[in-house]
Amino acid sequence: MFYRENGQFKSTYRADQQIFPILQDRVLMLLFLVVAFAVVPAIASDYWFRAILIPFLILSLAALGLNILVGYCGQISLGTGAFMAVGAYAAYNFHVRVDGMPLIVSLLMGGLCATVVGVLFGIPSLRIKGLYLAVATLAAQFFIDWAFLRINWLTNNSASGSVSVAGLSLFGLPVESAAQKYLLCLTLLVLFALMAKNLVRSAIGREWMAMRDMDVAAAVIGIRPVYAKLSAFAVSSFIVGVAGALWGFVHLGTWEPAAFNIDRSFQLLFMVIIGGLGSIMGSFFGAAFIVLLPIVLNQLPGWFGLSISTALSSHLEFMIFGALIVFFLVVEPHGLARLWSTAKEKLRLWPFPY
Amino acid sequence: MGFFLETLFGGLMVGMLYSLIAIGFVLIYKASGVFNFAQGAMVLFAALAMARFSEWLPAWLGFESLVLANVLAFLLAMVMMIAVAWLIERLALSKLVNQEGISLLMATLGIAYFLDGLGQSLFGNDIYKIDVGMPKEPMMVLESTFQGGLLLSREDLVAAVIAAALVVLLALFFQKTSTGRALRAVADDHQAAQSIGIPLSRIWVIVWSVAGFAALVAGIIWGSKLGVQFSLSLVALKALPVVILGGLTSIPGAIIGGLLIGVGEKLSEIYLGPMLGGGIEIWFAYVLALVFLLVRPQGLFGEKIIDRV
Amino acid sequence: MRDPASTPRPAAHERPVILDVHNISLSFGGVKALTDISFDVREHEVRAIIGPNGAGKSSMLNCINGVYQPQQGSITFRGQQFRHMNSRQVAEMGVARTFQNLALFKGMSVLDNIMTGRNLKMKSGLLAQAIRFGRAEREEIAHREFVEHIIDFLEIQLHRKTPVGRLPYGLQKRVDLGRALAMEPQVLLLDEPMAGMNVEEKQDMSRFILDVNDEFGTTIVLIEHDMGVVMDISDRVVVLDYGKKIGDGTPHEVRGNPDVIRAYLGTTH
Amino acid sequence: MKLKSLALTVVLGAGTLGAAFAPSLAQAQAKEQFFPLLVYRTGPYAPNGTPWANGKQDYIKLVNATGGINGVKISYEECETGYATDKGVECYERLKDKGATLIDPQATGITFALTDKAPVDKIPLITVGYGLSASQDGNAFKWNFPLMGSYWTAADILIQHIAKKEGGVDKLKGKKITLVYHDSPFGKEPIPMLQERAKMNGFELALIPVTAPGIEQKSAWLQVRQQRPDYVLLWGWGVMNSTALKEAVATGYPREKMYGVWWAGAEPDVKDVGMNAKGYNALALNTSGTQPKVIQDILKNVHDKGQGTGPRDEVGSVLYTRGVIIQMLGVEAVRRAQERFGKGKVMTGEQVRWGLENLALDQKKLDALGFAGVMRPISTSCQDHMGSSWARIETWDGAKWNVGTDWYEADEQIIKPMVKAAGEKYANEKKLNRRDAGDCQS
Repeated sequence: MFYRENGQFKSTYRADQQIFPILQDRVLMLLFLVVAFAVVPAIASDYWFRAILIPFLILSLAALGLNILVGYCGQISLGTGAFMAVGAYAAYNFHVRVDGMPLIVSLLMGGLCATVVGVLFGIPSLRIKGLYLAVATLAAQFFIDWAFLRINWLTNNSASGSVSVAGLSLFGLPVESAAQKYLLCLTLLVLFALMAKNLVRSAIGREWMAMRDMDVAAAVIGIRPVYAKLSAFAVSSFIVGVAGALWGFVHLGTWEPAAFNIDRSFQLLFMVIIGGLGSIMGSFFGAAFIVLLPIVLNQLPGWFGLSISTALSSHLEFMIFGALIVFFLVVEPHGLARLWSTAKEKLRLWPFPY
Repeated sequence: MGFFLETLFGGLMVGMLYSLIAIGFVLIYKASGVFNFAQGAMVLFAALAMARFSEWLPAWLGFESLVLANVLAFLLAMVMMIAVAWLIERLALSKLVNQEGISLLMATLGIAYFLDGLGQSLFGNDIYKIDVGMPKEPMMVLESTFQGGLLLSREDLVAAVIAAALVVLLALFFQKTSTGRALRAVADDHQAAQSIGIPLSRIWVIVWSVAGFAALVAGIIWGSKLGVQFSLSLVALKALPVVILGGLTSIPGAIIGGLLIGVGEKLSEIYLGPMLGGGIEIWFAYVLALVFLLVRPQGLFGEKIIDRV
Repeated sequence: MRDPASTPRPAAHERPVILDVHNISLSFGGVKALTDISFDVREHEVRAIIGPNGAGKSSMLNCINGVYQPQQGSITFRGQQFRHMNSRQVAEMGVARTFQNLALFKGMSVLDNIMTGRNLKMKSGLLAQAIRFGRAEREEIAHREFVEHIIDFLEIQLHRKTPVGRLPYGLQKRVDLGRALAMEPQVLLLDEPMAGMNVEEKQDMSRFILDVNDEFGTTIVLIEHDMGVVMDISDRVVVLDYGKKIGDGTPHEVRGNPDVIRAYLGTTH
Repeated sequence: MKLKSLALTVVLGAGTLGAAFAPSLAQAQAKEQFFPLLVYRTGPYAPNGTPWANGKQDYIKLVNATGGINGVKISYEECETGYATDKGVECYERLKDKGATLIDPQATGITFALTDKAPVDKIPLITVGYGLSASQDGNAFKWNFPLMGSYWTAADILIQHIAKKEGGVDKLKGKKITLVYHDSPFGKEPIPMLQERAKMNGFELALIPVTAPGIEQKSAWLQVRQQRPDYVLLWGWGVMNSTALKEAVATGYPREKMYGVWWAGAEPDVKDVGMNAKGYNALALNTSGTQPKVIQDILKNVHDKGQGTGPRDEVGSVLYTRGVIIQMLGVEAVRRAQERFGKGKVMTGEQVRWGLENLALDQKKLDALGFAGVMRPISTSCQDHMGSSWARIETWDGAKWNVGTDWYEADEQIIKPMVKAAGEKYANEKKLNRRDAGDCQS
């Protein structure tokens, strides 16, 4: 009833090429942003910021990055955690070695270093395909984990290999309180999401998808596999790198390589698959799902007044998590994003089903 | 020289175990095109079952004999693995047919989580013991040829022999038995297999059961080496480079690959490690596989792919 | 279909050669797909390649496209000689291609599929595209307009935003053609454009092909099984069998060629 | 489609539930001292983490069963970290809002991550025998309490003991000592100390990292066999320890020459190695066994009442007892704080911190608490957040741990300057000004 596009005619191609061609979507998005930027900071509790919202924002950013690679360009990567690590440690080095390096610059430099490493480990993708590539990317994961444990220079010679930052500030404003950190992450996320969206609906995005769907045909119409794949690796690892830097600087504050181990890589892959491959929106859904699920699960018993042992509950958590993964892959292999759009389709027709 | 040989043997023996796990991957990939990340979880699950039953059964049934306990536990564990295989086919695979590899891979990760949780809540999460009478003390050989002699771990030796035996067994099973042939047929072409009346679902159950069997044996060997504990599920990670090195679809590949990786990582750790600060074997195995793939994208024995348009 | 009076064209052999294939041999691990194939394509003509299944027709196109690297022979395009073609170069030189078993980008909409055909012509950088400001946006819009013309030409306006996967086969074939046309090619390689179509669809497709040939002056090389169609629309025909060339000439000449008849009727000798 | 909508509801459900309930959990209980319990009962480190966690919880139950801290009952909530830093942080964030007044992170990695957060949230961290060695310096680390020992004191004591066995520090010259360590902050902590010692005593130090969690150590022990060191120091945790022992057996390295840190000297580490581990030594922060009065009390007042957290037969094991000690120190800190800020009141994080900083548990107090023979007296101060570094050497005889007789204490001459320097470095990095005498009174 209220979600209709009829009556909205596009007179120019520009109008037709907006991110949200449908009025209602634009309004909804705007509302959403207002809530995120103005309302949430006012009402959310410290716990919500630090334990749910900030991790959610940062991981969505990482998932977004990964989705460009896996979802749009069709190159499976199991080394995302490692690229996050590169971002985090690179940013750290710029932060501590260069006096008065502005936070935002260190973060972006982190992203750039991740880009370089990402492209480096992306080169095999020119020869190796599919699952072989997936497993090959684990080489990046393990090598980089090792490098940050072993090469002291990378951790500014901290004896333990664990590093920490403090007293963050952005353009003179402190980034200390949970709310401030939240706003920083949110802003970055929104900006990157916007750019990512633009990319995937531009020429480069079409090249990526072409590679994904039918690489031979893509080559024949003049798309260079090298450029398409490596640019995807570059953009993806840049975003992932920035996310990694945020994870270290903003969320953890003090971290060790283990914070970016292979479990993180799998977690992110879950996010993009559950959320929806090849969908920006999906990255957010996926992140929300994977971040919230464990928390909800391990508080569930409490709400129903049962008290089960920590061990059992976390085992159940494992089981339910695993089961849900399979469940979603079975019912909706295209992820939550597809559920969302089917819901919208329905809403469009509502209340007349046909 | 003597030490080099020790390292070499050490590598070969570990490698044999890698191939054992790798074969689990290959079997399932051949028959159902699934890259089964749950293989590690299956190893853990099987080992837990084995360890706990061999501990419980004597208490329940009131007998002493360790041998009997182990035999019964082994059978029970195997039954459980078959049940697991059946459930996986029913609840997951059959519903996920002809989806692209990546979602299948994710599904198996989900299954892995589930099995880890289930195994530990059924059997507990302490560290458990599997005692199949593996000899622990090492032995010295060729003392005459090398000063200080050549130290071999009896345990590894036995383990390697068992693994090798099993590997051969599986290979024969695939080449000779009718079921084996059916499995190969399915592997080569699902439609064709169905059209000549091979029921896919049953084949899959069988394959996953066989993989479960491989997991069980691997679990027992590693378990009696390391003790049965959550970390057992991580040994599978060490078998991944083997799989891609050997080619996802080739059993000989899994064997050769296993040995290569085993030797490669041990030698690298011993002779390269000190220079690089040590701890390199895990990534070295992967880099080894990666470099190799750059030369032969389809692995040692995998089939070559030609793009048709 | 075509009656000579309507479109006065100079006879094929008078026009300059645009594409010359010389002694091409291709084999996959011992299996010979093509042996010593030579033929030329002249500007503005419709050149057909025919032959039984497995005769190596698609392989031939794949060599021209740089998908396969022939072991021997050379390909000359507008006087430039190539040992190995590289897909990118071929595309840049204005050779477009449609595929036998649809090689569309399933995940993308009809519009995007055809837009990819314009990618070669898009120049704005990655960052510009990310911010989507100024040139990047102007480009998008300009090319969008061009693509809309093709969409109108192929009469698929209604399906603009539908994912190609959901379209019926016949329409997908059109999108495939549209994607190739978007490249504004000088030479258009069509791999069985009418395979699996019913009579009306075939007529539509033939019409599109001839229109392209006439309006844009595009040279066309097509593989086709339906002899009727071939005889109707092509100026000259190459006949392949078991990777060898067994006939070359006007439809009329070829029809009379005993080898060709043998190959088609399969009489053993 | 039905399934799909079901899926949709699951998602929305999860979201809304999370939204609806999580905040409502965030209220501190009144009139109760709240101790969050960060534990890990799953994952590679569960076998060691579980008894530790059970010890902590059982002691709280004991205190509550016997009238609380001057009448103040202790409330607690467990949170599973799986030994993973980020989950640890999540737990910390969740539980701190419920009025956390003391946290034992149970993992060095998590400790590192929380070290920066604790001062902001004013929650003291108690890291008995682990964590950041430098945090002994109370001037720089106001909120960290590595009570009873750090990895530096541990390393120092092991070297002392070896020297003693060799018959004098001078005998160490030219000896080969190899450190086989868990490749993580935990495993790396002792390295600076050992290098210091190596320089001083002229022994040769070799480092062999073991990739976490440490299930694959063949090459590590082949290296040991190649180097043939006089002693091997084992800095492992969880499954790494038992694996190390098994590989030592397989490569024929004498267990008598192996010395583990106090996290490599518990039952799970040797249990399934059994006789093969005979002769293996490890540091002991505390005794084990059910003789101590406190353990008896727990059995009587908790387990007999059917409120035991874990299996009864685990009560009194090494790590269980350590859990009990850790919790006792926390409780005593609260008691001490109450002496100053008011008996029978619930203490804030700051007050508990003061309590921890002014702990004074002499032998009399310990005996009264039932810890006679379990541990040595401990007294902390503003400068020294460790309180004491007493430890002994225990040896596995194939069935049980036998604790040696002579106590060791870390060598001040070596530890002090290192701690001070590290403290300075940290303070500078974090741009904190070190505390003055006045601040110590607060």
